Amino acid sequence: MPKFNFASFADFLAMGNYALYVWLSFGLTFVVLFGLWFISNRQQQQFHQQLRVRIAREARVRQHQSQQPSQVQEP
Amino acid sequence: MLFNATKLSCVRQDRILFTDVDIQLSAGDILQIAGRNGAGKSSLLRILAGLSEPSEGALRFQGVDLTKCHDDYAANLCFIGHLSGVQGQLTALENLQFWRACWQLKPADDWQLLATLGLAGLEDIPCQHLSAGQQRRVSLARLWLTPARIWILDEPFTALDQSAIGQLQSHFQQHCANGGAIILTTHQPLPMLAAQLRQLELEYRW
Amino acid sequence: MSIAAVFMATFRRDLRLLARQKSDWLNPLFFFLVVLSLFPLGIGAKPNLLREIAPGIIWIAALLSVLLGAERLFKQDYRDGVLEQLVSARLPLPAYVLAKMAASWCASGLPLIIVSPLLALLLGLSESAFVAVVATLLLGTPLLTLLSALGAALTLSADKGGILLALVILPFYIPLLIFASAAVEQAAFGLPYGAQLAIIAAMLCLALALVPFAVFKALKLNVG
Amino acid sequence: MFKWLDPYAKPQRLYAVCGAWQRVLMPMAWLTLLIGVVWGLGFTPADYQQGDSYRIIHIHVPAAIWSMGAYSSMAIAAFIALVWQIKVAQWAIGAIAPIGACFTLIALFTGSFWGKPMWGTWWEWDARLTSELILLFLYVGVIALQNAFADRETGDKAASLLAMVGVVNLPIIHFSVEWWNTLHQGASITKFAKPSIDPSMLWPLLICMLAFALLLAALTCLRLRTAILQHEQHRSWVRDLAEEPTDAKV
Repeated sequence: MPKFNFASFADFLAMGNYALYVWLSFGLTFVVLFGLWFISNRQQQQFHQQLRVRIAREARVRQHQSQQPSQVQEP
Repeated sequence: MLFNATKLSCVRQDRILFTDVDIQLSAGDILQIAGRNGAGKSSLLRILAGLSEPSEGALRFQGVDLTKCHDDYAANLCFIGHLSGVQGQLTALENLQFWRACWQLKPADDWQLLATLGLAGLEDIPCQHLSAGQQRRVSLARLWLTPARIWILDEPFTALDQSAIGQLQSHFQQHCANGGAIILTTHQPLPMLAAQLRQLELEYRW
Repeated sequence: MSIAAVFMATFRRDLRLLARQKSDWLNPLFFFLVVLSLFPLGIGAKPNLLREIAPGIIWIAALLSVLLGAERLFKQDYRDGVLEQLVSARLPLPAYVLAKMAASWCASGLPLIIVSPLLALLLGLSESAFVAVVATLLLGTPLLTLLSALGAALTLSADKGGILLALVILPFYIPLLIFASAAVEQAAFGLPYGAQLAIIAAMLCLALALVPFAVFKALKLNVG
Repeated sequence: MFKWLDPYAKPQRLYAVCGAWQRVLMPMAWLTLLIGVVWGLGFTPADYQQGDSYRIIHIHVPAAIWSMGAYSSMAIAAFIALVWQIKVAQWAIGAIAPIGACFTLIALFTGSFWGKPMWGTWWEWDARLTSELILLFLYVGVIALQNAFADRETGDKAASLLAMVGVVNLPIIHFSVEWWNTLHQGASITKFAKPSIDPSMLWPLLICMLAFALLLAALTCLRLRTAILQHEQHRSWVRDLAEEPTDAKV
């Protein structure tokens, strides 16, 4: 196992005084990747939800049509 | 059997317009596709004209599957959809010349034809200045020139006056008499064509 | 032979339309001149500065003016239903596409070349640089027309066509922009620019081979 | 010809296969990424020249490589869809494009952060960064074109056509930008030299590359499942699926 390169955790955070660049780029990368995963997942949930709404609407239409005597078919 | 389609189904923007539509068309037939607005009549015509792919189903022209005889079918087809196909900036004559050059139709007396269609005196005005009914006549003028045996017409009678409707129906009769076939959609009653007329009802699916 | 028939019919019709509607080719031309004169106003009219950025300005303005004219390429035929007729009658669409591109080049490419002496005046171009500008325009504008025709065909039935067309097709203009302005820059220093012209010609040949087929596919897709 | 391709052509079958792959790949991808990052950040020696700022390489290089990789896989899917008329492959375009765009975005800002200590500016018209920027424009073009049509089917077809045209243009753009860079970039500003990778640094980099590959595959499976559902929502199997609560919570 390669040894831990930094003397202390504080050095690790300082990252040889490039802390801003290193942590900013790694942080942003994770934000972007996690955001992409989260949005993709939410899109799937939203689709299922929209489909349920649509099925309910069709049921309502069918039920409404069956109640009324079927209208005279237009020419 | 000039043309038949089996088990056609079409989905547009995630909505099923129609499924399992079968069509048989033999020489001399006129098939009217009826149905409420939004029932998919135009989509069905576009599929029959080979413009768009059906989700399922097969089309056969003279027994041969359409995918194998594209050009043969196209040569025998004249499709006039909602869009008139008439270019606004060109005059009626130039429009006819353009179509004759593209389809390589045999030369005919355009002036005489446009006159019979009631467009005397309007032949050399840009079509955008003509009324909707007159533009419709210019677009329908192709039916007098085309050698095609199958005509697929989407609402051909819209914006036409009584005399033009009568003239068009008699031309349809003549076309069917010498072995042609027509598929059309219209909300007009067609008294003169009752003999050969068959109906296909597309019901509106939610 | 219906390929030649469709090509000639479409080409002759388009030229007649261009003659009738002068605005179709005058507007992009004036746009080109206006954009060109914006740069000195914006960046300052120091002669040597202008001469240095002249190649880039000319080509960016040319590119935008061809793009401007591109949107109407197939729109009118699509709305009138002419495209629908051509596809339903199985007429050779590539012939129609080539004729439209040729006519569109006459409308947007040719005027740029005709007006290029005026650029030499406006931007104080040297003699050799001006020759290079004309050479690159001769080779480059057909490529611009081909690519913009592809963009126009792809975004034909899209609702917000204009901006989308620019967004989709501008990245493909970049190689041409790089080599064309480089050629003019080389010429300004009196250096040979044959290599750049050769690369532009190569790109043009590649586009001539591939783009008409892609445009044909895009049109069928939009009409279907 | 490709008989083994057929079972995947049926949307319902592909939906199930993608689900299975996604459940395996997603956790593996995140785990590999974590290992690679921690290893690269903490357990490798600093670069003698660039100090610790070079550690950004563990994100920048895989993202740049896989941004190109995603675009070419999009073009391959488009080619399959065109040649074998497999509709499902066309839907994959819409699934992969946003992922590729995110990878390009990551490659862009990590590249600029990495170059900042060297160049002193946040953005430098370096050949590779410029090519990445143009690749981002290509992705934006594909995504915008795909959503521009009322009919989902037309949008997918247009996007796949653009992807194929784009992949032909990628080398041309790359070559011309490289050439343009040498023209305008005097030798004075050293291009940020890739540090000589000695073995101890190589391993975490390879792991991160694998992690990005797994992530691309897993996210594609996830997004492709959504695309399949959207395209097949009139089918009965999708409607039955909507009745019962959503299964995979991955």
